[in-house]
Amino acid sequence: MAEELPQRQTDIGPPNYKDFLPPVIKNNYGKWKYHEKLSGGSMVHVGESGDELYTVRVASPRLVSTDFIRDLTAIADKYCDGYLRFTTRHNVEFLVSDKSKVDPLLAELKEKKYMIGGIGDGISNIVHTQGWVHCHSAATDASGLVKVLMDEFADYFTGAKELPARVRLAVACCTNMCGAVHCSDIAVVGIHRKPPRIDQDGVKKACEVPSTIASCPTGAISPDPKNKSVKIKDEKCMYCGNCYSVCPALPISDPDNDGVAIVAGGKIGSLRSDPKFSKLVVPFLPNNTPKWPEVVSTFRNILTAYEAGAVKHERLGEWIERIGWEKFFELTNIPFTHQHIDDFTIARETYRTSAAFKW
Amino acid sequence: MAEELPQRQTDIGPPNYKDFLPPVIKNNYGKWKYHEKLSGGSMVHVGESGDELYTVRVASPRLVSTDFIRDLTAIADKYCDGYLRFTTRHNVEFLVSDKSKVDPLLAELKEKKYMIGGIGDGISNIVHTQGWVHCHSAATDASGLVKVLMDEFADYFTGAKELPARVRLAVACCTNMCGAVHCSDIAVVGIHRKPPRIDQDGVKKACEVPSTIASCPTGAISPDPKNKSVKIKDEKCMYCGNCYSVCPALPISDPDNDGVAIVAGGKIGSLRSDPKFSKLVVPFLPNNTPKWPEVVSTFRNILTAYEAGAVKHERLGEWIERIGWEKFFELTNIPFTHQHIDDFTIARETYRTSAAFKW
Amino acid sequence: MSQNKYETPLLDQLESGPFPSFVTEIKRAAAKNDSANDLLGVLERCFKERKTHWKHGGIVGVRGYGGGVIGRYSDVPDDFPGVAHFHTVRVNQTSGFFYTSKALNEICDIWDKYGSGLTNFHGSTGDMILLGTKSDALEPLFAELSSRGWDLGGSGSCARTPSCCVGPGRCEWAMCDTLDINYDLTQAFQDELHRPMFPYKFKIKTAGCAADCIASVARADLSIVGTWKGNIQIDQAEVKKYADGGMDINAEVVGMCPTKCMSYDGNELKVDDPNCSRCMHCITKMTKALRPTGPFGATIMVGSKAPFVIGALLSHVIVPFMPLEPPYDNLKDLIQKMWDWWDEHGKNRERIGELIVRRGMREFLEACELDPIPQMVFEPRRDPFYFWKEDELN
Amino acid sequence: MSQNKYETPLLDQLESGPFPSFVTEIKRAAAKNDSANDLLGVLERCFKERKTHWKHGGIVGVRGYGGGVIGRYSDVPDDFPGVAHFHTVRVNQTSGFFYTSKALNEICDIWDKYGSGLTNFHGSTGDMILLGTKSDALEPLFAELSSRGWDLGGSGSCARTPSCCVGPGRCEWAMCDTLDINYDLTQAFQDELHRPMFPYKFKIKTAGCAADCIASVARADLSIVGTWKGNIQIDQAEVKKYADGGMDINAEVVGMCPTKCMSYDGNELKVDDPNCSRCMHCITKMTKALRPTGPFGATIMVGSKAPFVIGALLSHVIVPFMPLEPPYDNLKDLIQKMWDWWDEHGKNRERIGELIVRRGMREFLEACELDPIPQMVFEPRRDPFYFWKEDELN
Ligand code: SRM
Ligand code: SRM
Ligand code: SRM
Ligand code: SRM
Ligand code: SF4
Ligand code: SF4
Ligand code: SF4
Ligand code: SF4
Ligand code: SF4
Ligand code: SF4
Ligand code: SF4
Ligand code: SF4
Repeated sequence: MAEELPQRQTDIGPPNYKDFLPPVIKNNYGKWKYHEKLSGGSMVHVGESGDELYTVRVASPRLVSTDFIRDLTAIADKYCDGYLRFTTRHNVEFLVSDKSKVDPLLAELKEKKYMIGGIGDGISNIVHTQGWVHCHSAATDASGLVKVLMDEFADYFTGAKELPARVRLAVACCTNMCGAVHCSDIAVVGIHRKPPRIDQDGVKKACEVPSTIASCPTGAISPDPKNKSVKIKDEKCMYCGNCYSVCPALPISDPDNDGVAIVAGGKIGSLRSDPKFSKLVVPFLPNNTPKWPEVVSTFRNILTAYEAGAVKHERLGEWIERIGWEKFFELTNIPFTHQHIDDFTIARETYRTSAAFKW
Repeated sequence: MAEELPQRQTDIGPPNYKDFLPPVIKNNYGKWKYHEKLSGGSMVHVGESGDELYTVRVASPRLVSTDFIRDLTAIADKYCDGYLRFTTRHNVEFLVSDKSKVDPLLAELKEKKYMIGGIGDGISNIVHTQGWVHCHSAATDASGLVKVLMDEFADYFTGAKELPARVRLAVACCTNMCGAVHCSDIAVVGIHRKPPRIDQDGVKKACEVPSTIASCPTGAISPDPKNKSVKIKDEKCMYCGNCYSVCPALPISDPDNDGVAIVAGGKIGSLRSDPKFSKLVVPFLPNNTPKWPEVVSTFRNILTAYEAGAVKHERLGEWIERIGWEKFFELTNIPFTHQHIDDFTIARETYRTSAAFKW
Repeated sequence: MSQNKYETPLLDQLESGPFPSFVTEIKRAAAKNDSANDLLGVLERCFKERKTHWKHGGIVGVRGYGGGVIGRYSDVPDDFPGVAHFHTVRVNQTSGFFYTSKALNEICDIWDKYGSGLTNFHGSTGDMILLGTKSDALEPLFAELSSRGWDLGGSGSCARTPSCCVGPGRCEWAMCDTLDINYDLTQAFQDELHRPMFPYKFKIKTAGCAADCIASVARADLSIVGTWKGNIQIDQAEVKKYADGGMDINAEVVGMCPTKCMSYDGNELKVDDPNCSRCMHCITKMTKALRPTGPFGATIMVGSKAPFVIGALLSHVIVPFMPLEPPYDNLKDLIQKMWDWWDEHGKNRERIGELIVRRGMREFLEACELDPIPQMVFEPRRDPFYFWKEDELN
Repeated sequence: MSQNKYETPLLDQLESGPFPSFVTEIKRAAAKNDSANDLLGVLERCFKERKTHWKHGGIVGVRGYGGGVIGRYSDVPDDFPGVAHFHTVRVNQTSGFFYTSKALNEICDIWDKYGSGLTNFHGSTGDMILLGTKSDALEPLFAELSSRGWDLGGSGSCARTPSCCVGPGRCEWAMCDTLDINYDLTQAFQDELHRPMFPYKFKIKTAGCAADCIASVARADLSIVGTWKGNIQIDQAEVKKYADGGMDINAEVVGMCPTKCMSYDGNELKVDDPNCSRCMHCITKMTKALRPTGPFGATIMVGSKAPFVIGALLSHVIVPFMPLEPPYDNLKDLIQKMWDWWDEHGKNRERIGELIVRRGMREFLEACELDPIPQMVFEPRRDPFYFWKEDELN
């Protein structure tokens, strides 16, 4: 790395997006008239001018090598004059201006085993996080979960099967929820279930006691001056791992007690019903690596019930609210436990203050 | 009072209700088949046996003299074999077993200027409280408000006019809400708007400082040892008057700043929609005694909009939720102010977390 | 016997109009009673000055009871000596507010003798309120009342007189015996009613169905609401009569069903019972055609109250269905368990609903030996911030 | 150039199946890069032991910037020296994630030179994530990137790279210029993005309409959501085509309209515009027939975030309609006002949404010089426990 470096610049921000728009977009910018879905992985947008823009979408695992990107750019060069984009769910979109190139593009993608799809009412890519690939907070892995779930539900991605509406999945590897777990149709979140262990010596050596105490959102940590360490009130700890971020001598990982919770019924758009938070469905499942079979079967279970029960255009959370959560638990056979009942900041709003419910 | 007294008894509870039921009720107890409304103030219940029980209802101001009761019992003796009851909204019900006595009863009641009504979809009696007649906490009077409101809406009581559904009114003279204000269709609640004044001498003489401090729900009161008195942090005081209950040297009444707030949209039953809390509609109106014209016209305003907009069987709160609160404020022309936005324990649940709303 | 001795120009304006006038009532009492007369005077002053003239004082009551009397004192006793003391006495009403003329007349006579002659029929908790008497009248008044079969209601930190809707006494929808449950509980909890032993007040209200004509869901620490487990029985002939009578069944009934579990094709009305939430709407609108069928019982809910200190609460479901037959031991056991828990953990002036919010449903349910079920909540929690117990972990 | 040097029996099971495999991707990078190779090794161990092997360390970054790099260290550096340091670099994506092959290839080349060759396209805030490099590679990497027009994203207590939906670039429903707003704000707030100056992070997301394809309402401290003020324009001929094409318009559109402001008699589709809440459902289902009409602008919402510490928040409306034309000064003024207030009152690690919950909307609105209007709430408050200011009193 001793070679000569170019002059660094600061505060320049990203390149102007205008430099990356294909001509058909520049010409029809803000003047699109309608779009039509052509297949599970392709659609056309038509401008008021009559111009057409074809989009072909393929899945990406998001955690990709530079070679993966180079493969994409090579294809884009071949069919799209080098124009491509990524979606907000990390899929790849080839932007084709020339209708005649759509089928050859699809053929090449198929041949190269790209997973084409993600458009329309089904399951698109899973918003997710770092997991064991990169994060110290992770109570589970993200990429692994995404892989097994997307394999399982491939048909809903490719369009081979449709669902009543979009079903947005997410994975977050800890309760910081860097994935969009808190408002997803079905999602997994990694959880710890035991307070951190205190490595007295380690704390003395490596940690700043005041900032460790300050890191705890519930005030569970107090000083232990005798040992130049800290004490943790177990019954106040909500296993968030914040203290471990600040002080590595407070490890919280515990393979037998770490695992995931499953939430469902969230949504983000304001269509039909207001945006909704996801709600707890399964409080704990173990990290059965590498395939998390219990997680996959729980997703399948929920999805099957939804598919059977929902009406067209009804999101998962809308379906559950229509039939009632008591019916949801009945239909999915998921046990209802103390963990399901809120005891946090808005608990009272979740209690059933009505004499009307189903059996 | 020196005369001889009967032997007192304790813990006997009330008399057995069975001793007060007319024979037709005993015979058809739990075996009623249906009822029919006959007029704004009369209805018949029919037993599976075919037996009929006629009910004639009249309004009571609730705050009544023993002579008022004696008038009622005289009528009950004449038409009902002495059987009568009160409703949960303080109306009086004559229980008539003999159909032929219904019309003469109605005639006599009319002649004696009883206000007959309260049955069916309209405005029944107003649940209310003590007010200036008896309570030290009262920021307004209750009986006076009830009188002017019931006079104003008499037609909806008698059945001369109907509403889309029952409209339940309530009055409470302070935020303790001894009336059912918190879940009523439209209601008034007395409010103070200034912290208590501290009569230093009085506190020293008449009050126990620790219990005065403990009485404050917001922790606004602290000791003032120098003066053997207390201090009040004005910005923490929510004007509840609790401290005044405990320490009369902390008067909170302030004629120019006391007054009432108006809430609307609550309901209690679980029919159609879940029970609902009332919501703030007008944050403050003055105590313009003896007729509170601003209160009466606000009620009228709300009722008029409801009557025009609601569909049959739709309660006021259901109508508002259907059209949206933004439309409610538009239709009633009531100004929306900072006071309407929650900043208390569940504030966040009231914020509009949706991009969908009306103009 | 006194004449009205005050000029009351403001109050007089409240004597006209169709609704019976409380001013007239006070005047009627004032014609015979000095205290009532002074009440008129002080009330006129309140209307004039737009503020109350009452203050709290020491606790008053009858021997051996800790509740039932609300002590009240005028802050202008010199001007209105008749109301210098003006306590109210709360008397247990009967179940369902049923009376005979004889019983009421007797009470009126006693009250004219010992009090102001003014009353509230009834207080908003449900008691008969005898409004305004002096400290030294309390014992004789109580002796007369109790010897004739009447007892006091609650106040302070004790149970309050339970109350209920008219129920099976006069309603086709009563699915539990509100009158009897109410009477039975009132008798069973005499001690709790009369001697403050709780952290705060405790109210019980029983409604025969989800219409909740006693407002139990909004105004009782324990709300008992009749319900059913069977199907809705439909009499199609009666349905036809409603239609013929001009009812728009689709608009008024089917379209307003919250679960959309009804259908009507102009001919036959159908209910998909497993999806009915038993809200009572359709039944109340077509009482001749629709009927709930057994088993009958009640939904048990806890915790409603007025807004202090954390905001108003509605009661929430803790037992979706409880069969209720005399002697109601299942219900009493449950009540005892929740009281024990509340007694142990409740802070001074903390209602049971507030305690549940503070310490969480889990602890409450465990104390009551109730298993969690989805009917207890509108929806599960949003976050994964729950606590685990040692025995649930690996 | 290294070969894969670890046995990875668990990870290998994640290479088959239709979805592209991240394991295969790591292997591809590992074939050329030691760090990627060690990542494979440590990840296999994580899968085996079912726990993470990363730890937090000191803050790392590039000169003059306070954010943009996430420092990460292995807790088993001796076993996997290639990932002893394994920092990620966040690089501003373009508005709408539009790229050219040329630009991407350039980035790949730079990254192969200075990092592991692994990336996330994209991070869930929106940045390009360059995954895994060492402390001493940061400066040269930044020099290469910035000289080619790329800059770093945010981390720590600074603004984060704003992101947006594809908007007018390829969507018929975009009612504000998401791409341009996003670019403009990113440029305008370079200082806030690179130098921590806030109590905590601040995210901005812009969606062209209420479908919210960028999840702004759930994941941004400031959510900008395109909307319109005019009516919905209806092309009845196209409506007919949808019907002819087999769409059950009453079930799929009219019946799902949340405000019930639509009607369709089999012939004509009608919208009662004053009662439309602009939810977008009907428009998205009948894109050829229905069209919003101007004025166009955006609804401004604030405060969404993940669940720590007080539970997750969604953004809520603070300006129902704001016209948005370059240079967006009205929007920038508003942002500056809310930042000033947050700066002054926010505690360390307190997001703006949490601060609003803690101190109340009134103070926030006054700081932003916004008047209260009903569109800001689902419903007014329940209790009368509001505070009065001196100048509002008599
Ligand atoms: C490409 C993308 C925007 C981008 O800038 O990248 C996009 C593009 C479109 N969305 Fe979206 N949405 C995209 C993420 C989202 C998200 C965000 C997310 O999933 O995290 C949402 C919010 C989801 C939620 O509510 O939870 C979203 C909610 C919608 C909706 C509303 C769905 C609903 O009914 O609730 C529509 C309308 C529809 O489906 O009819 C929509 C419709 C569309 C349309 C049809 C708009 C148009 O006319 O072009 C676009 C093609 C849809 C398709 O993929 O079938 N898009 N869309 C995103 C694709 C992600 C992916 O790879 O799958
Ligand atoms: C990389 C990324 C996940 C990913 O795989 O995509 C990520 C990774 C981390 N997030 Fe995040 N967050 C990422 C998007 C999010 C999002 C989603 C979003 O922005 O739309 C959220 C939820 C929305 C929100 O902001 O609330 C999110 C909520 C958090 C939180 C909780 C913040 C809170 O206020 O509750 C933390 C905790 C913290 O700030 O200390 C956090 C902290 C972290 C840290 C920095 C953990 C730490 O303390 O070191 C993670 C570094 C992981 C690593 O090893 O590299 N991350 N984080 C995302 C950023 C990529 C990018 O720049 O594009
Ligand atoms: C007499 C009384 C019970 C008692 O024990 O005293 C009573 C009696 C009846 N109620 Fe009630 N309700 C009585 C207070 C209530 C209350 C409590 C309250 O107002 O504080 C409610 C709850 C109100 C709420 O939800 O806010 C109440 C909600 C209902 C409902 C449900 C109304 C709705 O659609 O929301 C019905 C059903 C109906 O109206 O079709 C109902 C129906 C009835 C029926 C028709 C039941 C029957 O078959 O006998 C009774 C005659 C109704 C009438 O007055 O038109 N009753 N009813 C109460 C009369 C009070 C009064 O003087 O007006
Ligand atoms: C008499 C009555 C109002 C009436 O005119 O009917 C009443 C009157 C008083 N109530 Fe009440 N409450 C009455 C029913 C209620 C109700 C309604 C109910 O029971 O259905 C409520 C709301 C429901 C609830 O319990 O939450 C109610 C909520 C309160 C509160 C607030 C309690 C709370 O937990 O938030 C207080 C304050 C207190 O307890 O110190 C209170 C306190 C009081 C006191 C004792 C004020 C005091 O500190 O001295 C009032 C005495 C007034 C007086 O001068 O006689 N009263 N009080 C009602 C009792 C009559 C009866 O026994 O039948
Ligand atoms: S969700 Fe938690 S573990 Fe996963 S990347 Fe974010 S902070 Fe790290
Ligand atoms: S894990 Fe979280 S809650 Fe538990 S002690 Fe650490 S910082 Fe506090
Ligand atoms: S509402 Fe307040 S003022 Fe009225 S009776 Fe109850 S405690 Fe007294
Ligand atoms: S009025 Fe209420 S809030 Fe104010 S100081 Fe007194 S007790 Fe506290
Ligand atoms: S609550 Fe039900 S049972 Fe009781 S009176 Fe009302 S309608 Fe009848
Ligand atoms: S009781 Fe309610 S939910 Fe059940 S069928 Fe009737 S209206 Fe529908
Ligand atoms: S948010 Fe609206 S404008 Fe943006 S891409 Fe999605 S549908 Fe189109
Ligand atoms: S935008 Fe939504 S509210 Fe408006 S007409 Fe369409 S479906 Fe109805």
